[in-house]
Amino acid sequence: MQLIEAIIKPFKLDEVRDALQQVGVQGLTVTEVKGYGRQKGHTELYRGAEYVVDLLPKVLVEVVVADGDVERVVEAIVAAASTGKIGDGKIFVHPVEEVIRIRTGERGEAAL
Amino acid sequence: MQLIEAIIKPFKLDEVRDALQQVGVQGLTVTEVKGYGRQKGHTELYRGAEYVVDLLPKVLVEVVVADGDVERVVEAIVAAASTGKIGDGKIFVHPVEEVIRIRTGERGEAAL
Amino acid sequence: MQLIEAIIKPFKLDEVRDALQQVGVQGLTVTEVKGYGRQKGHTELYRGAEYVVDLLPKVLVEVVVADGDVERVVEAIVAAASTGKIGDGKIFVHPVEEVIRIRTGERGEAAL
Amino acid sequence: MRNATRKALSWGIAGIVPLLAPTQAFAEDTLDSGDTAWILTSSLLVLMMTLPGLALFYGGLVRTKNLLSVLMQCLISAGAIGVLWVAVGYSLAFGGEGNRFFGDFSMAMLSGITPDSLFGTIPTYVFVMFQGMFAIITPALMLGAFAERMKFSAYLSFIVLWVLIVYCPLAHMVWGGGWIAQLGALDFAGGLVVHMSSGFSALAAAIYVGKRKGYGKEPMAPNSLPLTVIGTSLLWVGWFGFNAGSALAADGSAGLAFLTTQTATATCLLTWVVIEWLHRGKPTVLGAATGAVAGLVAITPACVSVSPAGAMAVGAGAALICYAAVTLLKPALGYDDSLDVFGVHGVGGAWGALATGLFIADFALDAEVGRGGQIMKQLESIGFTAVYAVVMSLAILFVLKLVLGGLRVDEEAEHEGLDLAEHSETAYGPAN
Amino acid sequence: MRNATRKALSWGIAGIVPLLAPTQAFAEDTLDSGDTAWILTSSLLVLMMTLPGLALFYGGLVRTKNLLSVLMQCLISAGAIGVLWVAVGYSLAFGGEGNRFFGDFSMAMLSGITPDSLFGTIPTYVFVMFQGMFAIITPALMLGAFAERMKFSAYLSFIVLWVLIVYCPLAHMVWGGGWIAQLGALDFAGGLVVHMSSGFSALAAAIYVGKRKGYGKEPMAPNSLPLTVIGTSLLWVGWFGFNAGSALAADGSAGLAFLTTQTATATCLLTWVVIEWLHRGKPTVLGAATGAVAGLVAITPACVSVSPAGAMAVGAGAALICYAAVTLLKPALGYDDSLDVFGVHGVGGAWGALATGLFIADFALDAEVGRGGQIMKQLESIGFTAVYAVVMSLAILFVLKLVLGGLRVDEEAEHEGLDLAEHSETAYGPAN
Amino acid sequence: MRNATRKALSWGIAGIVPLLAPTQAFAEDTLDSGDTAWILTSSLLVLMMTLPGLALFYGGLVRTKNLLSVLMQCLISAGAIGVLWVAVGYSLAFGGEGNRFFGDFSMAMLSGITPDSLFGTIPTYVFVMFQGMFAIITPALMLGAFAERMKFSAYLSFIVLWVLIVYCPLAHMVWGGGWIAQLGALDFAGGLVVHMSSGFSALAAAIYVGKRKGYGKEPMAPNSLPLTVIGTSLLWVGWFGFNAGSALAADGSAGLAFLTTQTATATCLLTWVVIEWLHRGKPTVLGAATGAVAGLVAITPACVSVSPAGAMAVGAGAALICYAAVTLLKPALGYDDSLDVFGVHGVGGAWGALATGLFIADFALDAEVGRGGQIMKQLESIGFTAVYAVVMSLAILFVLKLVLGGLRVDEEAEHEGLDLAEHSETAYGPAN
Ligand SMILES: Nc1ncnc2c1ncn2[C@@H]1O[C@H](COP(=O)(O)OP(=O)(O)O)[C@@H](O)[C@H]1O
Ligand SMILES: Nc1ncnc2c1ncn2[C@@H]1O[C@H](COP(=O)(O)OP(=O)(O)O)[C@@H](O)[C@H]1O
Ligand SMILES: Nc1ncnc2c1ncn2[C@@H]1O[C@H](COP(=O)(O)OP(=O)(O)O)[C@@H](O)[C@H]1O
Repeated sequence: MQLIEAIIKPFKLDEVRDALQQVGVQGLTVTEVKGYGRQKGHTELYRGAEYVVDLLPKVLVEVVVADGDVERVVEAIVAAASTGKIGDGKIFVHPVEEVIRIRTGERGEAAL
Repeated sequence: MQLIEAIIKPFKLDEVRDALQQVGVQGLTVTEVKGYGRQKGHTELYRGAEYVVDLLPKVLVEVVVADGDVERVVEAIVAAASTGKIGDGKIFVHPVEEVIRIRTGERGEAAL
Repeated sequence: MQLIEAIIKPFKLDEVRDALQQVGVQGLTVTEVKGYGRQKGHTELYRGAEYVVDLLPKVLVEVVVADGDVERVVEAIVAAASTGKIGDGKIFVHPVEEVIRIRTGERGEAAL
Repeated sequence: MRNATRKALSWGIAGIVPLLAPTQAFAEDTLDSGDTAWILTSSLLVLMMTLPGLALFYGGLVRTKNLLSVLMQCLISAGAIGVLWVAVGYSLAFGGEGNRFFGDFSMAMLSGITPDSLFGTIPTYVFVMFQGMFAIITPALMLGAFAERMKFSAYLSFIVLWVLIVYCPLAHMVWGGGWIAQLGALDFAGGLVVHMSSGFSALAAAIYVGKRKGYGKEPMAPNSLPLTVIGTSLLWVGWFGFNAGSALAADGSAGLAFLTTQTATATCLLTWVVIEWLHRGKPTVLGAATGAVAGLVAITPACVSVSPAGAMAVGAGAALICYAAVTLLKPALGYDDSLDVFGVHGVGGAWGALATGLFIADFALDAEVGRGGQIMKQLESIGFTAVYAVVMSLAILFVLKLVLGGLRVDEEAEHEGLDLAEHSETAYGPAN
Repeated sequence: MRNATRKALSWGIAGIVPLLAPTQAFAEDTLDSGDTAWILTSSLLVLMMTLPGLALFYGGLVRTKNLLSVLMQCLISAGAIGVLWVAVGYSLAFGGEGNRFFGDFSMAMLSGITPDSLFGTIPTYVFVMFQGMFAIITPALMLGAFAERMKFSAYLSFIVLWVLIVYCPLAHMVWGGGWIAQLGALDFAGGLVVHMSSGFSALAAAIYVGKRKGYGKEPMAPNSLPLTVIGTSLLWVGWFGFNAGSALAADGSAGLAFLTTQTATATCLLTWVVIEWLHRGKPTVLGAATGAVAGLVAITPACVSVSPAGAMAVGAGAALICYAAVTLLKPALGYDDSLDVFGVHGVGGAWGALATGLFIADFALDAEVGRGGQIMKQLESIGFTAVYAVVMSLAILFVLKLVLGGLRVDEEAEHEGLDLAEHSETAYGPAN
Repeated sequence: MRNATRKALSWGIAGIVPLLAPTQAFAEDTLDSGDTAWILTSSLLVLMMTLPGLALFYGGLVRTKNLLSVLMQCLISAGAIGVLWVAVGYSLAFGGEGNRFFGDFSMAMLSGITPDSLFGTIPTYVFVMFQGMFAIITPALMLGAFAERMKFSAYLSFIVLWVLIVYCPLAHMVWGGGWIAQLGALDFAGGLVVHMSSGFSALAAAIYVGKRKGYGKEPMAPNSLPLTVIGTSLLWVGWFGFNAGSALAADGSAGLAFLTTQTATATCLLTWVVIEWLHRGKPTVLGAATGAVAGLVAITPACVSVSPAGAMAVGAGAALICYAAVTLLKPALGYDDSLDVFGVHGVGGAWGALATGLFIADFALDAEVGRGGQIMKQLESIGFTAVYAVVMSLAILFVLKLVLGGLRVDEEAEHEGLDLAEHSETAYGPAN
């Protein structure tokens, strides 16, 4: 099993979730994060003082899937999250050693 | 060393933390997240418009432990976080290559 | 490639980011988390009722870097985030199997 | 109700009357410190309705990224219309004695008014201010309809023109001795002038400006119902200045207006909650808040014309009708009136104006006119106001669109939110 | 204090007096626009105490998941009791001239009252409204005791019955010429009728309904002290209407009430902060806020009976006693009065009623009665109110529990929070 | 303006005048219920300016970790100064008939004042309270300058001493018949006494206490502009009590003050927004809010001395000058006046005091003095106030630093935030 972490633009979350549902993903976890990268930030203005904000709101989607599903899931995310503009985000794929479902104690792919 | 990620129901956090303390865990990191899965969401109502909310509040607990402790820690979490109802959450176990304590520069298990 | 997770004191974020920029890191992701560890928490007081708060605000910085850069990046974080007081935080290093840039579909180190 | 009759006359309530020239005190008029105290208080209450009342009521309902833009639009109404009113607005509304449709510029910059001038029993300056606060809140009411998408420059231009072209003339027709006053239609505190005018204009603007991106697809839940509840509360509290202050005296008439306002509002809130509970299974906070505002709107024109029981009827009716407008009519027709300005102010204002005739109490009824006759007068004024507001608003918006090259922000700005795109600010700083 | 004596009489303050029939104006009474202006203002101030004052004071103290439920309970009190008061409440409290325990239905729907009716020097409608705002806030005060667990339907039923069975009779006994008025116990603005009645009823309800799940184990820190501070501030501001408005005139008596209210509150705030600083090492914002409210509660019955120095004594005493009740008594006894309604309103109200006797100024003391005599009268009224409130509240809750099949939400709903479970809403939308 | 002349006299406006002894009513004085109603209302409005107005205005601008500390500093001013005012402050300001610099202790604990005492046409107790609310807000205005770093104990000691040594004497000099009154400088509602005194003292304190750690390096964006907008709004609403209430009557003079206050504020808001739009490309909410407050400050001394057009000039000038002070002067000089107390209150107050002379209307001008002569008097009073406030504040702070072992919290506490370090509380609880 592998953990797919996708950092995407916040307003793309709904589309990504729909896309994942369509490729059979049944669960995922979402975190609000801030991202710094090539994308230009914005300037805020308070009584003439300028604050450059270059940590921009992003959403981190985490999905654990069976090894065989990784490619399909990654493609689905890329397709749904892409706008073609800088700052669309990244996907990181990590190994997972074990998965446990708390409710039942099931392990491995059965626990997904 | 391994990283144990547990996604649990928010109101179980205190119990999980106590359980972890009892099996000797001395540090952990907690994030507020939202989870989507088999658990049914709820409906919100604003002037007659219905919004189905199926991203539910969850808490992500991260603990890095020595390889030998993984099983004990997982069991402690399962025992403390389980209510037997859908949505109790998952535990993911990942490999960790290195741990560093920032304050001292210590590495490996000594840094935990 | 590897994922470096650094849990640091919130007010150190700016310094860490500067340090990372100086060693050539071009992107990172930041999450607000709470940490429990050796560092003593504080007590809050509401109409005489005391609440001990031992989950303290921390910031989690995630950076994915090429294998060869790990050591340099870790050292930069340690140097920037350290105050020498308990609670400075930890760095965890994880393996990453794949990285994809959503905008372009690029993979591997080119996607960083 | 000693003073009420004369007041009623001066407000053009009882048919064609000898009109009061605002700059000249009645020969017998002397300043009454109690009346003055109450209208000073009422004036600041009506400002409080806009700032922070309406600002929070609306501000809580948009998405966080547009929260400041709503607050800003309320602030700028107080600034721009505040200046405009003293410069020319008051004169356009209350000058031009005898004109049927609009005033004139004879009192521009309040020329001719001194600290000693009286309007009835209060200083004319106080009357100018009381009315000025109405002129500030009325255009701001509209912003809920096109919230989350209109350019700030377009909004500012729109409300300035709208006050000159729609509000001041209507105020003149109804309260300044114009044709609606002469007709004898009743609108004590602004069902037509304030609520219908803004509500119908808002509908036109919402449709003309177009829907928000993602409307009907993305969830657009309120960012903060606590802010909305604070806003509702302060609207309610301030509305006593609006309605009971319109008596221009601290007398029985003000007492009646206070009582009917409170009673209609309580009834409408309660009825709305009950309807929602029966219809959707849950009583909601936003339902209660909306019910309160709908009740306040509906009783506004009627507040010195109905008995306590009549006020309950006005309030219960407002709940039924506005609930239907907001939850059934809007989705059926598909327009994006973001915060239901039409459903609450347009529909509620029209209902209130009609209900003023339907439930008019004996003590307020002109026997010669009769209930049926009064209802016809009310309908005539309702129809006129609706058409006038819609036509004029569309004309203004049409011109502005040409001049400004569009009324709404571009798509990216709408995504990012108006706070950053238009004002370079965010509502909330970092958590620590 | 020209009017104060007559006022005092009509409010039943000086022993057995010829009672005023609210529907009939005194022969010599004429409307005073200044008095009317002040009571109109006071009435809306007392509404502001509930909305948004109390709503925010309490709303900030619960957990986020229950915040809306608190706001909703305040809104519905304004709605339901607002209607009830006009329908029958006013008549039950102020009708039935000569009755010792409760009024009658003679003025249901305010029958017999017209815009011209006077009560003293103000329109009767204004008096009805001023009193109506008291009837709205009093039951809402109780909700803090059983917050975060009671069903909305149970709450709504409870407050309706409670106003009919507890509040209106007590108002009649004290202000409507009933036996406490005849006894000569002093309760100018509602130490007994408002604060003790709600505070003791709240204690009974908190115990009867039972503790919150996790009480004493899980932390239940306030979700937003800024909201609580806004609420405290608006309670303070509005309370001048409550206390100084109870003079029913804008005169020296109102001035005295204003001054003692401000002085006692400032003293209590300061004393509370100092006690906490000494006792726990830190002065807290919630301590300052609680101290302010405790001072306001305590001075309520005493506000025209004490000198400035007396007001300081009342305030300092309230800080000591309420601090002890909240931080020592409650943990010792172990009941879960979520937001300390008993500790602040019950205990503070009783202290205030007693202190009215203890610190009564010469100008307010009936020489024939004497300080000692007055203290005895105060104690008698305190004892009666405590017992009456507790017994009646328990009786109402007992019946409701049977009828509604339980007073509290189920365990899952309590976990999830009342906002979602009872109202299908959440206080705050998504961050963007 | 029947009463205005006498009022003007008693407030020392028209040169050297027979001074009014506050404890003795004029022989011909009788209570006016309308005037009393308005000053009762004004008094609570001025309290509302501090709580919650100023508390939120400032509270929204600091970082979340210091939000409660700001609220606490406002609360404790109401508590501590509230007590102090009744104990000795009122006597120090308004006692000591004939003294040029300060009053005396003859009315300590309000001795000699009864509920029947009159001050003009209102109960003396009401005058005491109206003035007391000014004494509460003025020291609290300063806290914005040294926010986010001063110890609570140092703040509390500072404001107590400051009220005794700076505020009460200045109030005596200007309003209590002291030398500035005798000179004939005009300061109707407190440009010198309230705004310049606090603004200049604040600058001195900000510099003496030193900059916040990280100032100029770390971003210190406001934690909540919505709170700041609520605060601004309630300051605006309450300011009508401050300015129009200073007429001590509900008359034409109050009407004029109301109108000029509203007009200058609207103009200043609008001008500030336009300047910012032109200068920086975006109109901001914080700019609008700051503009509103600057306008309110500037019109305060001038509000019964200028025409509507003059009010616009005062407001537009305030926008230009305060904008420059805040966005150009402060960065140029490099001091850390956290929330721009000097730029808005110090500079705005001085401008307003000068503008009172520059734009004085014919009806307010003393022909013998002439505009030029009036301007000189204004300049003299401005210079004195600036020097007096700065010197005395530095003296107080110097002593306190010795006595308390430092005025600011240690570095770790500054990092952690004052809320936790000084009050053991956090503004917001956990999200669920
Ligand atoms: N090396 C990295 N490690 C972790 N997160 C990264 C890294 N690089 C980029 N990110 C995340 O991806 C987001 C998008 O990156 P950015 O460089 O702005 O654009 P793009 O994805 O188009 O290359 C950033 O905001 C950040 O959250
Ligand atoms: N494949 C997955 N990857 C990441 N997180 C998941 C995945 N499946 C479930 N989760 C997380 O676990 C939570 C609980 O899952 P759910 O299916 O609702 O119930 P259960 O844990 O009882 O199977 C979800 O809300 C989500 O946060
Ligand atoms: N075993 C662990 N797993 C995950 N996070 C940990 C672990 N131990 C510590 N942490 C994180 O590191 C932070 C600092 O740890 P702490 O023990 O307080 O001090 P130090 O870093 O100086 O050893 C904690 O607040 C927590 O967020």
